[in-house]
Parts: sequence; structure tokens; C-alpha cells
Amino acid sequence: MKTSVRTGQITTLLCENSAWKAYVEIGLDPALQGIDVQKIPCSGRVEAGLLLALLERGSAGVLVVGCPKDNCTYLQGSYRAEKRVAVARAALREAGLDENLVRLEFLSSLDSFRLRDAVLDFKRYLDDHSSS
Amino acid sequence: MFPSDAMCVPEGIRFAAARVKAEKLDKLLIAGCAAILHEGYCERISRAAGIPASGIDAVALPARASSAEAARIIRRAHAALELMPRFEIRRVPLSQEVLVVGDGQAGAQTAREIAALGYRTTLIEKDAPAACAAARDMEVLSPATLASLDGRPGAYTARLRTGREGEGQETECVFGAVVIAEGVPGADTRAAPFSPGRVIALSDLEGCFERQPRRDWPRLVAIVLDFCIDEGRASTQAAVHSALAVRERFRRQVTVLLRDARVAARGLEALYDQAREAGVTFVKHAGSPRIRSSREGVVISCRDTVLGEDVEISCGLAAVSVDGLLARADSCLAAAAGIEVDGYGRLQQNNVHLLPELSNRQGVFVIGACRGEAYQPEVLRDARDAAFSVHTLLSQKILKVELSHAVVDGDRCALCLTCVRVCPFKAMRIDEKEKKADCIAESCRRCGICVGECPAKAITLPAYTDAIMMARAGMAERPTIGAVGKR
Amino acid sequence: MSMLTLENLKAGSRLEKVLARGEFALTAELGPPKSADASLIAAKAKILAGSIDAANITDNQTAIVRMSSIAAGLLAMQEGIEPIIQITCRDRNRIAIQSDVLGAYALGVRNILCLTGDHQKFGNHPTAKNVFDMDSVQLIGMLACMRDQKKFACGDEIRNSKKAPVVEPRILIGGAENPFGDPLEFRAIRVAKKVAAGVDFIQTQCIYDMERFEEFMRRVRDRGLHEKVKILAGVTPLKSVGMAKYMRDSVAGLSVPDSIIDRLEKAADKPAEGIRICIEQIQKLREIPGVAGVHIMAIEWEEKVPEIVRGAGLWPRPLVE
Amino acid sequence: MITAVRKPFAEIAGMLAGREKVLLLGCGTCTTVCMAGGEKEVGILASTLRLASRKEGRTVRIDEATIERQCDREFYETVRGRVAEADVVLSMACGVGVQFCGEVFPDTVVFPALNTKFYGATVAQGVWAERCSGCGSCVIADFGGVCPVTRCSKSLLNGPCGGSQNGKCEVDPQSIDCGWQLIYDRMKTLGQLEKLEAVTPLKDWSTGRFGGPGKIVKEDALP
Repeated sequence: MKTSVRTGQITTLLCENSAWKAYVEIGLDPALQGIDVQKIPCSGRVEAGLLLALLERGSAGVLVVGCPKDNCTYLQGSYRAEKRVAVARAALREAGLDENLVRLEFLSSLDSFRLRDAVLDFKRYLDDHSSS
Repeated sequence: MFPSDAMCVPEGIRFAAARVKAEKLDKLLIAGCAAILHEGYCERISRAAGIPASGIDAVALPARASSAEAARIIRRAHAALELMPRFEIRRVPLSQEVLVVGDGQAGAQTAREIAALGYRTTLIEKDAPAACAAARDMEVLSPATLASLDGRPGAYTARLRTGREGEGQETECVFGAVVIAEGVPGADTRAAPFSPGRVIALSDLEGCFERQPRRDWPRLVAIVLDFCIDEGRASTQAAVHSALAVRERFRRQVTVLLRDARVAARGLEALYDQAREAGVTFVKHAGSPRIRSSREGVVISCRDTVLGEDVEISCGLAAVSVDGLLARADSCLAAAAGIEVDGYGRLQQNNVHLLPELSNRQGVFVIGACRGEAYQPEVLRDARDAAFSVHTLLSQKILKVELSHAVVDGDRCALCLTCVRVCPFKAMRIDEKEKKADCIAESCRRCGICVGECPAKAITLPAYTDAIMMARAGMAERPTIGAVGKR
Repeated sequence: MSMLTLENLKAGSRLEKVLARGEFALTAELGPPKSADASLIAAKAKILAGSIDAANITDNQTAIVRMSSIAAGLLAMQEGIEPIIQITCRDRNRIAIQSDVLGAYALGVRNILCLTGDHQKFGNHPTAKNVFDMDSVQLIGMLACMRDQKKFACGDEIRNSKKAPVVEPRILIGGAENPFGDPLEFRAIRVAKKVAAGVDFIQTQCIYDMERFEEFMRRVRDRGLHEKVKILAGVTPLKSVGMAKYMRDSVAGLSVPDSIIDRLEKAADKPAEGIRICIEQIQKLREIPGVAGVHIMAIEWEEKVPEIVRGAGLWPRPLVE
Repeated sequence: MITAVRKPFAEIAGMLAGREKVLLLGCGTCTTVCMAGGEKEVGILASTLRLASRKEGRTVRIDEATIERQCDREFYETVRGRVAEADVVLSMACGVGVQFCGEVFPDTVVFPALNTKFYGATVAQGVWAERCSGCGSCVIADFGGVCPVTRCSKSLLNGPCGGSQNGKCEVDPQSIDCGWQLIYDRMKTLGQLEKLEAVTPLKDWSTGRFGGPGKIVKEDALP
């Protein structure tokens, strides 16, 4: 239990209808090496408890990327994700941690470079803010 | 582990399929370059190898990954794949009967097209007598309404209420698909902002052409679109048409106020240009214009978005498009059919994935004014789209459903109804016998929204359990899991 | 439930006699201080003495702690003011209230106004627990039972022991009504319920919207209630435009018509205009059948009451023995 | 159901100060349904506590369990061992469950993680509103099925006070409907307005909270 919260890998959860497709186009970009990327059916699948559990088990930060809000394949998923990420961030604040360890982005399947930038920006943020 | 040169090419797929068959494998993990991540790759191997796609996973290894790094990636994917259950396929016969609600232009056209494709079609209309006649393979019931729509896509049970209020009767019928093509009620032209002779409905303006002699026409006539909600091409067409008529027949000034000129249709742009050349003024407004009428005339105030300032227009007569007034679709019908409505009360949520004719329920289609499309050529196209979608669905005769839908653990379910309320697709219901929530495999879209909402953590999406997702991230699942002993 | 008569006085207070004689009654409000300073009551009482028939002594009005209304009432009495003790249901249960009524009567109090009481949320102790053991209708019924049946709410006789004499509190019972609360249709029903419970007089919330008040009185008369209960219409002089707007926007159940606000806005001397408006209102109210008097609530402006009373031609007050 | 909301995290953390082994015990009935103390909420709070303690460099063991109901003794059996291992049980049940947990395990410290609010109904997904005060002698038959004791801020039994405006209660016009407007409207719909003209006598409050701690003994249910 001594592991510092920010030593592990970054976990990115990508909605398979948008962000995952964007990722596949740039999948082996060397810049993304060492980042755990997995697809999820919809950002609406994400739940605050899961996000916190990932952090607890050593994830350096969790980035959830879903479809643009009005464009979610499952209609409500991105809205639900927004609320649940907010719950997880509130929990982090309460735990005295940086709420930005969990981040949510919305983008479409064509936004490969935006995805890359989002991941790298998150990585940069975590590197800059990692606890000593 | 089987090494191969190129996994993404047909040889690679054939190689994989051969190994699966030779070794009698039921799961397969493929590691390679990013090409194997593309949509459909696992499905192609699945077809070639004869094992379910859910048992196949592909992971991409970076070109310069160290062997330790590669091993780590493969280990995680392997751990997750180990946890992946094998999904059965259910074969569900599709009813070849179709229900169409509403006998307007959209409904009648759809019903005729569907009947012509050989499906027994029932058209119901709430107002008697129906304008549309019965035909071969097509029954028309009126007055008749849809009281409820339950069950599974492909075999929905509809309760139809026929006959007049109070003396009618209810019948239950099974339909493979449902098309809702209701109109929306017309706006009340006796209520604000209307005022007789001063502020009239745009649809009544044409009536004035014959009745009203030229000397009675005021100097300026205003036509207002998008009064409270954005309108479509139908309104733009009607407005431009009327504006031109007033300009050309009576030589009066005409100002058309609208949020946006919606002219993206054949001939409409040309008509719009013609009106501008004829001297019709177009003012683009934001928000809702204010209309005050008095004995002297009508004053319309609004924000002119082009000038960026508030303007007042005084005219002798204002014609307001009733389509711009908020006229909600039949909320009883929406509730009975389980269709979500948008912010304007239209029977289709504002989401591009639903356009043009899909709804939040599988096998239930919405077209025409009730979904907010009133432009006639579009309505007819909608009708064809709906008929085509019905045919695409029902012509399969048998629906193959992979049983990877959300699963409810009856021991944990507290019957709180959260999943029933949050599922966008009406896939969750309460199983009264088992006393637990239950997911309808045919309706479930495997999004996992219910999983995230369930306060009892009673729902899992078997292909995306916490355990599988944790394994993919290289972690063990939560060490302490609750929920013990129930019912 | 019978109308007040001189032959059959229920409490024998000055207010009762004025009402029984059919005189146009005048009451005002005297708020106890937010301290233990008795001199403040004396000062206010001196202003009001001679101009009114009785003064309401408020009971922790708007849930702000003030000197007890019975104590303040006694101090007012010493200055020659007949008190109408207000009792609310917010802070005391049936035991405490009946005890207070016995004590108040013993000290010479003859008028009590029964109120539900403002919710504690509006006061200076919003975290307090409220009581609301009963509502104002039930409170009226309880006092009527004590006076007329000589029994406590539990049914026991009001006597110290089986051999001791029955000494019941003979109190003139008042109630309040807000003609502008919703639902409008229920307002007359509530008056009827208070009459049925045994109320003798009703004071209303201050009136600016004359039309709605007349509508209320029409409903009261339709039920014949004006023949069973004396109704005193409430008025509050407006000091400023700000006060008028506050009353309109922030006090539940009050509507101040734009015409009044316009008049104040145009006036050079706004307080004087406020007094003029109030006097005109009193004159209008006198014309409404069934209105037996007015209740002047000059909020923190008691010194203007004599001027209003004289301006309205209601001075001098009738003499009763 | 009984509704509750979670206590502020700082208050919970304060209660647990110095404790090293905590069992977070959820309740599978009311507080699951009102989304305050079901398994999901247990998981979120447990993770938050673990992350917080790790941040402070402390080692705190947070165990998680959810049982069907914390107001029935039998359901505790499955967690008996885990309760024994804990320094403290942080109960995510209503106040009934928190206390009963302490009765079942008299040697164990039990803390509440929730603030219990009221008996309420789910009026919309995620919205609960009070409908009953448990007064012990139900009067709603006389009031069109709307409880004046609960729905009126002052529990008035003889009609609305002067603070009823446009159907709202002055105590909080944004969120509280005037209970008496509801009663009036319902009685009007039912054609029973004349029933409201009768004076409702003083209520016997002894049947509920004011009669002291309540107890029900159902003879025919006794063993």
C-alpha cells in the first residue's frame, strides 16, 4: 500500500465508437508508448468506483474519452460519463488528491490528432504534477 | 503461441483460422501491428475459424517495444481474454407484421410501401374516418390508438384501442416493426401572439390573397419564422413563396424575419434568391421576437444578428408561421410507444445517430412531423427510409442475437428501477416472477450505462466486467467484494 | 359563535364593548422590544394611548426573539393601553399555551389573538425546532372551550380542586386571515372554520389590493360570516417606494398594485403621501359591508398612528365604561 | 422508503481518525435505492478513504461489504467474521441500521456514514421527496390522500396559512409545494371540498414520535 499514486501507467478508456477508432489510426505512435489504452463500449460504462479503483491500484491517471455529447451512439452515454467523472473527481478532492487525475474528453472518430494531443497533454500534466 | 509473418493480410487470417481448428482452440489472442486493431478484423478471423468473435482479441505491439514490454502487453490481454465468457447466439423469429401509426401523408405512404413489400401492415389512425383506404396486405383501423408497446424487438406486443372513447375495445397484436408517422397538433391561432386581422398565421396569409383587395393591403407585411423554435425547410419555402406573392401581386414591402434561411433543397435556394431580387427583405433574428399589436398596427422587436443590435419593425400585418410555435407531439403516444422526445417535444432525440428515422427503440421508427420534419419531399424520403429499414430488419426472418447483453444478478438487485429509468433503449424491465430487473437481449445495445448507474452493482456487461477491464489495465480486481446472502 | 352583544359580554374588554356597540373599531400593533427594556413599551404605549381601542402585542413576530407578549402586554396595560395578546402555535404546545392563558387572564388580559405563527426559518433562530402541536383554528377552539365550556382541552374542568370554584379565563378571541394567500377560494372557508371554532373577531393582513379584498369580503358575506364575526381590515402605511416594492416582492401573500407605487414614486414627500394613501384606504374600507374596524400595523412607525386616526376622522375614540 | 444522504467526507474522515481497520458496511434495501449506501456508494467511499489515507501516508485497511438489510439480525451473519476483524464499522444504512448493527455487535464501534432524512418516494430518477412523518395515526383519508402533517411545513390541519402563494410554500417557494394547495386541488377534483369545511380537532400526537420510542408487537406474528 506504499505505492505512490502517480508512479504507474496512465490508463485511457476509449469509447469504441469514437475515440478507439481515432486511436486505431495512430495506434502505434511512439509518443503513446507506455500508456495503457483500452476500449470500452461507451463512456457511459464508466463508473466512479471503477475510476477510483484504477487509481488505487496504481494507475497514474485515468483519461476517459467518449463521443461528443449530443452525438453519443447510445444517446445518453456521454452525459452519464460527465456526471460520474464529476463524482470521481469530487472523491479525489475529498481524499486530498488532485482531481485532475481523472479527466474526461469528448471527440469524434476523425479526431485522431486531437486524441493524441489529449493523451499527451494529460501525460505532460501528470509528469508536471507528480508528487515528489 | 504461434509466430507468423503478417497477421493482417488474408494469409495471416487463414493461418490463424488453421491453428484454431488444428488445436481445437476456443479463444485466440493476436498480437501484431496497429492494422489488426481495425474494425472487423476479429470478426473476419471469427468467420474463418468458426469461433465467436468475443473469444478473439487483438493487441498491437509498438515497433520498438522491448521483449519485456511486449510480454507485459500480451500478458494483460491474455488475462483479460481468459476472463471473457463464451456467448451463445439466440435465434429469434421476426414477426412479419408491421404497425404504422398515423394516416397522414407520411404514414399512408410508408404503409403502402411496406405492404407492397409483402408485409401484413396495420395502419391505425386516431381520428375517424381515416383518410387512407385499406389495400392488399394493408388493414386500416380508425379511430384507433396505440395504448402500449411491450416485449422484444421483432415481436413487439402492441395493445391497440379501437372504437370511440368509452365504448372502444382493446386488442393485443404482435408486430415485427412499428412506424410512427403522427402529425403534430396545429398551434392555437386564437392565442398569443395572434390577433385577428393584425397578427395571423402564415398559413392563413394565402387566403387573404383572394379576399383582400389590393387597397386594403398595408404598406409593409412582415412574415415571422422561428418564433420560438427553429423551423425547417418547409417553413422557409412557405414564407418565401408567400413573400414573393405579396411583393409581386400587391406591390407591398415584405420583411421576412427568421433565425436562419434553411434553403438546402432542390429549387429552394433559387426561390430564395428570386425573392431577394424581387426586393423582399430578410432579417435574421436571435431568441424570440416580441410581437405587439395595436389598432395602428403591429410592432415586432427582435435582435438583428447581422446588425448586432435590437430593431423594431412596424408593419400593418404580421404572418407568423405556426410551425415556429412550440407544438409538442402527442406525449401519450410517446409514452405508449416508449419513445423519448427531444427538448421541443418531438418524438426523436437530438442525436445524429438516429437520423433520419430511427428511435431509441430497436425496430420502432419515427417519421414526419412528429419527429420534426415537415418539408414534404423530406417526409416522403423518410417514408421510403422507414419502409426500407423495416424491410432490412424483417427480411432476415430470424434475428441472431449474441447473448452478451447486460446481466442482472437477482441476489443483488434491489428493484430500485434505476436501470429501467436510465436505459435509453427501453431494454430493462422488471421481471415480476423473478423479482429482479431483467435485460431484453434484443433491445440491449451493450453500452453499459445501466452498469454504471446501478446502485447495488447488480448489473454487469459480461464482455466489459470490472474484472476484465482491470486485467487489461494489468491490475487485480477489487480485493474485497461485498454483497452477501440475499433472498 | 354568536355575535357580540352588550347584554351578554364574553370578556368585557373595551374592544368587545366597542365592537358590540357597532362602533368602527381601531386597533394597532405594539411590538415588544428585542431586549428586556421596559421603557420602550412605555414610550410606544404613550403614543398610541387615546388613539386606538386596543393594541396587538406580538408574539416573537417573524420568529425573532422578543420580550414575552404577556409581560409586554402587562407593561402596556400600565400605560393605559388595552392589550390584545398574540399567541402563536410555533413555540408552545397545548400545555404551555393553556397555562399562559390562565396567567394572562389572571393578570387582567381580556383579548387574545390566535395565530399559527411564522415559520422559524424567517427568524433569528432558523435552526430551532418548532412545535405546531395545533394550528390557529384549533387554538381558537381550545380558548373557546376554556371560556364557554370551562374546560381544558383534555376535558378537565378549570378549577384548582374538586371543591375549588371554577375560574375560567374569559377572553375575547381573535383570529387572523390573509385575504391574499392562496388558494383564494379557501380563504373564506378558513374564516368559516374559525367562526365555527368560536372566534369573535378577525384581523386581516394589510390590504393594498382593494379589488381582491372586496372579492374576499364578497365571499365572506355570501357565507353570512360578517354577521357572526367582527372583521377588522388591516392597513400598513408605506414609508417609501422601497418599502412598497419590498412588500410586493418579498412578503408572501401581499400584492401592492402598481398604482400605489406610481403615486409614491411621483410624490415629493413620500412618507406624507404614504400616510395619505393609508387614510384613503381606511375610508374605502369603511364603506365595505362587513368591515367592523381597521387594524393599523405601522411597522416601526407607531408615532404616525395618531395622525392617521385623526386624518381618517376616527378621533376621538368612543368612551366605554 | 427511508431516505438518506452521505455525510460530508471530512466528517467521516474525522470520525475514523486513528482507526486502522474499517469495515464499510452497505445496506441493500432503502439506502441502496436512494443511492446513498448501496454497494456502489460503498465502493466509492472505500476508494476515497483508501486514497486519502495513502495520501497522508497512513496504513488503513478498508474492508467493504453490503448486506441485504441492516435492520434484520439474520443478514449480519455473513459478515460476522469481518466485523470482528474491524476496529470500527462504518455503516451506510439509515439510522435504524447503524444502531441495530451496534446491537448485533455490542463490542464493536459503529459509526454512521449517512445522514438519515425522511420517509420518501422517488418522484423522478435521482429525486426523492418526503411523504410521511410516521405520526402513527394516518389522517390522509380526510385530506384527499395528501398528508397535511408532512406536506405542510407547519403541519396545519385546518387549511393553509397566509404563506401559501401560487401553490408554493413561503418556507422555500423554489422547492416546496404548499401542501394545502395540493389538498385543496385534490379535494376539488374529487368533489369533496365541503369536507374541508369541518374543523379538525386537536390531533393525538402520542401515537407517533411524541409518545416516546415506538414499538409494535403483532401478536399473531409472535412465535
